[in-house]
Amino acid sequence: MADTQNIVVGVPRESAPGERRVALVPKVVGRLRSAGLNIVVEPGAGGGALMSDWLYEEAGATLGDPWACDVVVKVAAPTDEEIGRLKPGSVLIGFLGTNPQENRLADALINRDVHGMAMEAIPRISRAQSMDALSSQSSVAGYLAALLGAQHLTRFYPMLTTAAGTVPPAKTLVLGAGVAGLQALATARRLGAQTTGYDVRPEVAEQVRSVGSRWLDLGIEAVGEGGYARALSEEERAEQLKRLNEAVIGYDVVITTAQVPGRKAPVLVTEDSVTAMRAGSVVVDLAGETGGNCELSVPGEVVVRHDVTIVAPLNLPASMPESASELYSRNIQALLELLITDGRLMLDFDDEIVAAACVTRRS
Amino acid sequence: MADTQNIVVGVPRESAPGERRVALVPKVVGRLRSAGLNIVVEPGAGGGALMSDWLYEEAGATLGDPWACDVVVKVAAPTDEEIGRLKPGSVLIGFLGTNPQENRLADALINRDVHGMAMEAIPRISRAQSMDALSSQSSVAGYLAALLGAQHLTRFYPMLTTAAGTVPPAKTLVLGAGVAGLQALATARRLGAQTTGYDVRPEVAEQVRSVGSRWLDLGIEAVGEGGYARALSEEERAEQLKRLNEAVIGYDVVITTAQVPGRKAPVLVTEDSVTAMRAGSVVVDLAGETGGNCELSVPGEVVVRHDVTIVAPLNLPASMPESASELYSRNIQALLELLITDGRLMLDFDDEIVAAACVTRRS
Amino acid sequence: MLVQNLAILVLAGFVGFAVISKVPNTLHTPLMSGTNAIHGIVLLGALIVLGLGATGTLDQILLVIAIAFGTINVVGGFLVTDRMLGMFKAKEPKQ
Amino acid sequence: MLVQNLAILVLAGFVGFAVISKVPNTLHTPLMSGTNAIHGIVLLGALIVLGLGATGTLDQILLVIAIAFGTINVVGGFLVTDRMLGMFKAKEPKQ
Amino acid sequence: MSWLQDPVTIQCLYIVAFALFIYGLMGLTGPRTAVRGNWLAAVGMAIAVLATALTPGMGNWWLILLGIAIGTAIGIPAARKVKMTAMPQMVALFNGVGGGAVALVAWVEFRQSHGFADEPAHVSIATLFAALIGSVSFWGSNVAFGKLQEILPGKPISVGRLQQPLNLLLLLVGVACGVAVVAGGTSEWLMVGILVSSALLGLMVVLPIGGADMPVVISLLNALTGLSAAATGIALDNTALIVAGMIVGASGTILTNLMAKAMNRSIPAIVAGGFGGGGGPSSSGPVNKTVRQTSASDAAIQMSYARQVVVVPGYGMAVAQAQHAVREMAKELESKGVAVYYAIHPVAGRMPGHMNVLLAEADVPYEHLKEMEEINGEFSRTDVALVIGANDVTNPAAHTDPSSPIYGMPILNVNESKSVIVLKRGMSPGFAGVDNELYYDHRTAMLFGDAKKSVSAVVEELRAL
Amino acid sequence: MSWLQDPVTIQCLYIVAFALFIYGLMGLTGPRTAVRGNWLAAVGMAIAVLATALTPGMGNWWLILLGIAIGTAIGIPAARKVKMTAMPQMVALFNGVGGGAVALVAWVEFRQSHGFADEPAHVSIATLFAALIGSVSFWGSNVAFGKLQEILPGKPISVGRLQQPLNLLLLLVGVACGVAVVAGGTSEWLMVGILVSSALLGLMVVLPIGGADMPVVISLLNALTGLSAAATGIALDNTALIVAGMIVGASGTILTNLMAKAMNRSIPAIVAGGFGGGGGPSSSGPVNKTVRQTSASDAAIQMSYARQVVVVPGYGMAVAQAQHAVREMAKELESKGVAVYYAIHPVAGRMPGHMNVLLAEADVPYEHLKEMEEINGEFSRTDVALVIGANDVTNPAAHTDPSSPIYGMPILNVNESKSVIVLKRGMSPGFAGVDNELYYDHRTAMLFGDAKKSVSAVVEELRAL
Ligand SMILES: NC(=O)c1ccc[n+]([C@@H]2O[C@H](COP(=O)([O-])OP(=O)(O)OC[C@H]3O[C@@H](n4cnc5c(N)ncnc54)[C@H](OP(=O)(O)O)[C@@H]3O)[C@@H](O)[C@H]2O)c1
Ligand SMILES: NC(=O)c1ccc[n+]([C@@H]2O[C@H](COP(=O)([O-])OP(=O)(O)OC[C@H]3O[C@@H](n4cnc5c(N)ncnc54)[C@H](OP(=O)(O)O)[C@@H]3O)[C@@H](O)[C@H]2O)c1
Ligand SMILES: NC(=O)c1ccc[n+]([C@@H]2O[C@H](COP(=O)([O-])OP(=O)(O)OC[C@H]3O[C@@H](n4cnc5c(N)ncnc54)[C@H](O)[C@@H]3O)[C@@H](O)[C@H]2O)c1
Ligand SMILES: NC(=O)c1ccc[n+]([C@@H]2O[C@H](COP(=O)([O-])OP(=O)(O)OC[C@H]3O[C@@H](n4cnc5c(N)ncnc54)[C@H](O)[C@@H]3O)[C@@H](O)[C@H]2O)c1
Repeated sequence: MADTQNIVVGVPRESAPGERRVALVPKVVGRLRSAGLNIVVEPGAGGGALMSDWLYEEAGATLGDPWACDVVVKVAAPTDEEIGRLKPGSVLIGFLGTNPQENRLADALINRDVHGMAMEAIPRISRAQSMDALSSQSSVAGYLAALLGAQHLTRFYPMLTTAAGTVPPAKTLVLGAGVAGLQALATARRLGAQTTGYDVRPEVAEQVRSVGSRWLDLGIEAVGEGGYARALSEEERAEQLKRLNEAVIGYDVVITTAQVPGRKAPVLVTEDSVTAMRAGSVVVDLAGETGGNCELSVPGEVVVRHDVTIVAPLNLPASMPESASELYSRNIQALLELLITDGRLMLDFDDEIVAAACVTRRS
Repeated sequence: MADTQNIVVGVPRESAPGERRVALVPKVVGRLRSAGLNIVVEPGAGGGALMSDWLYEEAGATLGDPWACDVVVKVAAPTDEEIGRLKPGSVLIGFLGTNPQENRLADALINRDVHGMAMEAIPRISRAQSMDALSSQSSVAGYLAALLGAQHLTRFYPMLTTAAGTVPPAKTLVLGAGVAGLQALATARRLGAQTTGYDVRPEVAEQVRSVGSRWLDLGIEAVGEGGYARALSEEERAEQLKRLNEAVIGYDVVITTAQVPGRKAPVLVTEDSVTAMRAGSVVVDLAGETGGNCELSVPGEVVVRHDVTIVAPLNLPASMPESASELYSRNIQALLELLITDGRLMLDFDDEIVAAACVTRRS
Repeated sequence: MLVQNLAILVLAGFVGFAVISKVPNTLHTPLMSGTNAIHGIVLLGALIVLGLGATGTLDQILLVIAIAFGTINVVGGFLVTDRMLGMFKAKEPKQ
Repeated sequence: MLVQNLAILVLAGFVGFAVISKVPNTLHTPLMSGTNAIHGIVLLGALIVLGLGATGTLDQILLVIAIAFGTINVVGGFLVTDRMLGMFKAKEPKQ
Repeated sequence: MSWLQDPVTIQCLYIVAFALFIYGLMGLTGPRTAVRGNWLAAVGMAIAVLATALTPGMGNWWLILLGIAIGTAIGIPAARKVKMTAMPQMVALFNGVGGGAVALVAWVEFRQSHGFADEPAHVSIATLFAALIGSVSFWGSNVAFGKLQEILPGKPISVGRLQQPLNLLLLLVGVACGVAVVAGGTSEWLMVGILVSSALLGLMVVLPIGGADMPVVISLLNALTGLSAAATGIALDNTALIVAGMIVGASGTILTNLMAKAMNRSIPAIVAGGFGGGGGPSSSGPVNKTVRQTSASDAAIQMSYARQVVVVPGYGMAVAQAQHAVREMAKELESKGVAVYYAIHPVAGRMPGHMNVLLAEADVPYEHLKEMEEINGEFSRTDVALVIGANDVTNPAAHTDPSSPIYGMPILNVNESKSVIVLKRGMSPGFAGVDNELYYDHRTAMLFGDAKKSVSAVVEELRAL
Repeated sequence: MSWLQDPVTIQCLYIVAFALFIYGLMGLTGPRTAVRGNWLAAVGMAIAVLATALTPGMGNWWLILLGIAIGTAIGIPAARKVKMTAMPQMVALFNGVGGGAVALVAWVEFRQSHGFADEPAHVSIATLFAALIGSVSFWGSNVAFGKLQEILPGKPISVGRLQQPLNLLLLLVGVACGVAVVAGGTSEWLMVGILVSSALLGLMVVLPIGGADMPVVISLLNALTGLSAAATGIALDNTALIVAGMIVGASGTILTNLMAKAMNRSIPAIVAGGFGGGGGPSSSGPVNKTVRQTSASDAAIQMSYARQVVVVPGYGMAVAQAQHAVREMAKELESKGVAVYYAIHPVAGRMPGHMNVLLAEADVPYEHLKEMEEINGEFSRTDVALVIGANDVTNPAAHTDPSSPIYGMPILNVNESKSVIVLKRGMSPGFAGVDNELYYDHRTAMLFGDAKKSVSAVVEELRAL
């Protein structure tokens, strides 16, 4: 824990392949500076998002080694090598991964005497909304998912009556209408698609309608804790798949976002469903990172199976790096404001947000 | 010219690289069949558009050699080898290219005693609207251009007020508001962008407003013949560039569609303009085929210059092959209906459409 | 008596003004026709003058004509108005 | 005379009905207050009875009270209505 | 039964009668209550006649019945058989005979009272006023009838610059005779002078007015007849006459004003026309073609009583950005049980799919959008085709005129529907630059103005229904 | 100057006076004409008083002037000084004294005519009717005043199950005394009996009615006073009294009905309450907190007279899909010169940017959307904050209640604006499931119902203004 009044925040360049985001954008650097923080930015940190070093300098940051700072803010989890460069007693903030298999990371941090704050573990409560990076990045992903669908579909999204005939509107189905799903629905509808949403949480029906979409009711409910869905029982799963198989036919674009915290993503679109879809249709699978909602998804790739294009992007928000980084930076800023009291960095474990987000609190 | 009552129409597989469209889609094959035409489709002709051979067979076509038919319908111009396979006396329909340098093609067709009908030469008159393939393909291009902009922009198109701050709407400028330009404006606006249109034809102002966009008035008018723009004089060009340079700054996405028939596309976005644009912005240049409206465009490629992404796609409609082919097929169908009177193929050169579209009429 | 009649006249005028504030154009003609039928009330004038003993052949002829006129005004007026209003009568149920 | 007064009564009733067809809620209270002031016209009754020579001290006292009452009704009524209508008076120019 | 003949009873019946008139009239101002309103007024009339019949001392029953019989025999068939298109002239005629009755009664009163020898001034003044106005109304209405029935030429007939002085002179003669009578003159020639001069006045005022303005003139004459009836009531001290006549006079005046406004005319201008003054023709458009104009309220009523309305949007809707208003309108209509569809022509607007973009923005359900081929068979079953800023795509010249630049273009056959309402700003042509015959069709009515403003006005009217 | 005292002149002045009343009343029904309407009616009253003063044979001038002086001395300061919030009870008081005047005049008439010894039946009936109603009105109004002024307890006071029979008995006694007088009785005790029994009736009927229903009751008593004035007019054969009284009686009845409807109450239910029958309290909400309801027309008027309106959309707007209607409303307001902004809370709705998507669909210009930080400083300059289906994002508990689940969340400070109108369907909480103190604020009024329906109703009202 840093004792100096002058807290220094480090912003490394993201090393994960394809990661174009950056943990702090110049605009937010400026704000943190005026709040009394010093910011050290690794040269080229904003390059992926097309933000040059001099923008950071202009905002008041210094270029240098970010790893030696009191607080290091990242997007993706650090490599072992990077962990080795962290200053003992410092705080690391980022998507650190809370899955059991990633406990390795927590151990490494504890060994290094570094506090790790996982952005994805921040509870979904009203007070924490401004730090909710899952929401902010899901918004980006949902928006981009709708665009990906439009791009890969061999047809128009909107209806078009022209001298060369009428093109009917594309029918778009979104499975899993959380933050990303709703955004995908809204975006597809904006583009003129006919949109339908589905989820296992029944309260979502009203939300789906509130973005002007239809609600697909399959009669299966599965409400879990903290606003999340729970995993389905075997029977429910089978029933759901049966009904979904029937429902999916006739849709031109199927966007899937279904996740259950801490588990493999549920399979919602089977090979049978894909076969039954019209040639040229598209499946956009946002659950690629946790295995995919579509049986045929190849995470990170675009494949054509049975004349249907299946897109399973990994790390979609990284492909709109500026906005994604900007929103993420604001989340980081809000978290920093919570952690810093009277100019001192303080992890107050009585605060439910801090307690939930800290992955290294074991002692 | 075919004398038999039984006219046979051939649909070859497109050979041009990246051309995913097909001249007739199964739906239109069915219609032509019921109008008494026989259709021969080259195996795999619809493959690029994800339309399988059996869909064609189902619609009543036979698979076989399309080049020996009375009428051959294509999208792109044929290669020399393909011309060699055409039956003397037959009719070839497609985008044949009417530019001076392509006269070679007309000569080759004449040598082979084949009538060439160029889709792009059909006059823009009311009666010919259903055959107007330029319009139908421009619609596709305009729609996709807006999507390309959204995809390459590092920011959101729409405004988004979220717990992690507010993202302002992207400002989109469309230079050249013909068919493609208007469609791009409408599509970008649907996605939530703030849209502005510009053209040298003054009557376009009202049309730009009629899709809910602003009109950028630079005070330069250049109305040509047949509803097209004329080329600008040297002075006008300089003046236009000067004013555009100022105007372009501040836009996040610039989509250019400006064309002047039979000429190289005018340069509207200079390197200076690109340099002045905000990092992460995008230029989508639809005039790539005729050299591009942006100085820095590399036709067919996506390049990043001065932190601005410059996209200059070639043959954009081919990336939405089903809708593009469907509209194109309907244009072909309308033209065939004009050419066939009482079951006989007849090129009536008194008809202004036929006269204008035929590129081999010299004798 | 005269002044009370005046009061009545003024009040009736206000009623007339107040009743017709906003009438859809389609009802202009029926309304005109309806008010037209109402002023057929002049029939009463003719009835009273004849009934209370007008004498002389010419006067009686004139009054019979006046009664006929008034009757035409009243009877024809209401009937014609009703016919004009035909379109508002039966809106058959929709699918 | 009585029947003519009856006719006047009925006509006035119609005027009253016809005038108040649709009033925004905000005007309900001012309108009530305005009509309230108008029925202060009873003042006239008191004036006539006293002015045309009511005799006897009690009667005169009662009538003076009635006149005072009527005056309060009229004067206060109109003034209070006007104050209620204050918000509709001056809409200052907007930016 | 003697209490029945008590004057109080009769007066009370009169009160009931005029209450019914008023109540009926209130009903006549709204489409839902109009039919009943008319019959209530008729019941009121029956009560009034009955009450009069009860008057003590009534006689001459045979003559009375004769008159009523004649009137009924003429009135009922006339009202029954008249064609819907001839309604206005029928109203003119009925109004005229009403005025005639007033004039005749006034004349007889003069004769019976020997020139009002023993009557107070108000009786003579009221009677003479009734005579003058009634006579003007009778002759004026007959001219109006003649013009509309095309017995007289519809074009203005005037004596030129002399018109105005002549009319004033006639009025003066009539008034002078009246003043002479009030002042004590008892010669019947004075009365005849009034009747004749006012008859001439009626003729001279209405003859110079064009056919298009006739409805307004008839309404004005109607109001005048009402006033003359009220005057008769004053003279005869009959409450029913006073109230009924005055109500008609007042409401008729307002109505005349409303009608004139709806036709973009002013009453003074029309009457000035009658007096030889200004006031051009009210119809616009090419010389020998006329278009029929309509108003937002009419369009609203027509559509709300339709079964099926087809909206035909065009470039004008886009220019006006009226899509949201259109959607509002459709919703109002649907809530009234009207089926609403949108006919989307392939080239409506200025870019492929132009209408789609706009209507999707306004959240119009896709199922309501109909393609040309699909909807063209529907127009014959459509009550109202509402053309919003579309022009070329509805132009029948595409079918009929080989020389037209749009010849051969498929169009929306809006002219097959029972009626067509066209919303545009003026008579300017569309993209193709050609005139549109549709606008001159007898089934077509134009609602001029910016499409958004017009549609919003229609929405408002629909809500008020 | 003798013609001035001619009865015809006086009657004509009366006609002018009541014409002014009617014209003034017409004015009072619209916000633009109300102020002038009130003054026209006042001028009418002045003319009526003047005309009466001209009546030949008027005397007792000193006494008359004394009465007027006393009335003016009390009336003017009372009307001037009363607080805006105390207006209703002031109206009740003024109405009461009017009724009192009627009753007193009736009493004196009885005394002067020695029990109507030589008067026709209609005079005695009318006078006794006036006495009864006037007295009820006087006492009833005073109770209403006392309740509203909190001199009497606001809660219903009733004698339980005996209420109804008792009231009927009192009415019967009054009527019986009246019948006795008409039948020829001349004892003053009969008159006193009428006055006393009706006084008790007035007290007993109004006492059991709750404070919330008072405005309706006052309006009803107002209409009754009008009727009693008309009756006095019949008795005194005074046209001005008849017309003015009857107009107030009729319009007052309609107005009472409108008021009751606007409060979702029925007059019978309220009066039945007075007679000991049903009719619960009219306000909803938790026991010791009450919310104030408003109507679409009020919201419309309030906003149209505002300088700046801030719309606060929330999830409810999305559920109702009210965005297009909201845009329409803003346009109407803007056309009236009102500045309209939208305050977009970062987490309004259920997904990031939820409001943006909807408002963009409705074509709201981006410049009108204001972020929280930007608009929070504006609320103190805002006349009306219109909260459309937003709840949590306006909940002051986020600032004030550390135990609340939303404590610490930044909110839109709508409670700083001059007044707040909240559109939602009922009192159910939002996403966070907590009650919202804002709704019980004295500056807040609730407009219950589906947001789209409510906004559309407001649009309609705005258009009608
Ligand atoms: N769809 C395409 O792809 C495309 C492309 C290029 C050309 N075109 C051509 O465009 C035409 C389309 O036909 P259309 O029927 O849609 O349009 P149109 O024939 O161009 O007619 C539009 C009409 O709208 C009226 N208008 C304009 N602004 C208005 C406003 N604010 N409010 C009310 N009315 C307004 C105009 O009349 P007023 O001025 O009197 O109001 C005009 O007559 C066809 O000729 C087609 O060939 C189409
Ligand atoms: N924006 C995000 O990303 C996001 C995501 C998840 C959760 N949240 C949470 O959602 C909440 C958003 O706040 P909010 O103020 O927008 O909404 P809210 O607090 O949920 O309140 C919405 C209100 O709208 C009313 N309503 C619902 N349907 C209506 C209809 N048809 N017509 C009229 N009113 C209707 C409801 O009251 P009645 O039932 O009485 O009508 C309800 O009180 C916050 O608590 C936020 O934390 C936001
Ligand atoms: N407190 C706050 O203010 C706040 C902020 C943001 C989000 N949230 C809430 O957090 C919750 C989670 O949102 P998320 O987008 O992160 O969820 P997520 O990414 O965990 O899951 C996406 C969606 O998939 C659905 N799903 C899971 N299994 C499924 C199955 N078998 N079939 C179909 N759908 C299935 C879930 O219900 C969820 O809606 C939501 O309720 C959201 O409203 C709350
Ligand atoms: N008759 C019909 O029904 C019909 C059908 C389709 C299109 N059209 C018309 O055909 C015309 C051509 O449309 P298009 O899309 O094929 O045009 P295009 O592809 O030839 O050119 C695109 C646009 O670029 C503009 N342009 C040219 N030089 C420019 C410069 N220096 N700066 C800015 N802009 C410049 C042109 O004005 C045009 O609007 C349009 O008027 C269109 O409305 C008519």
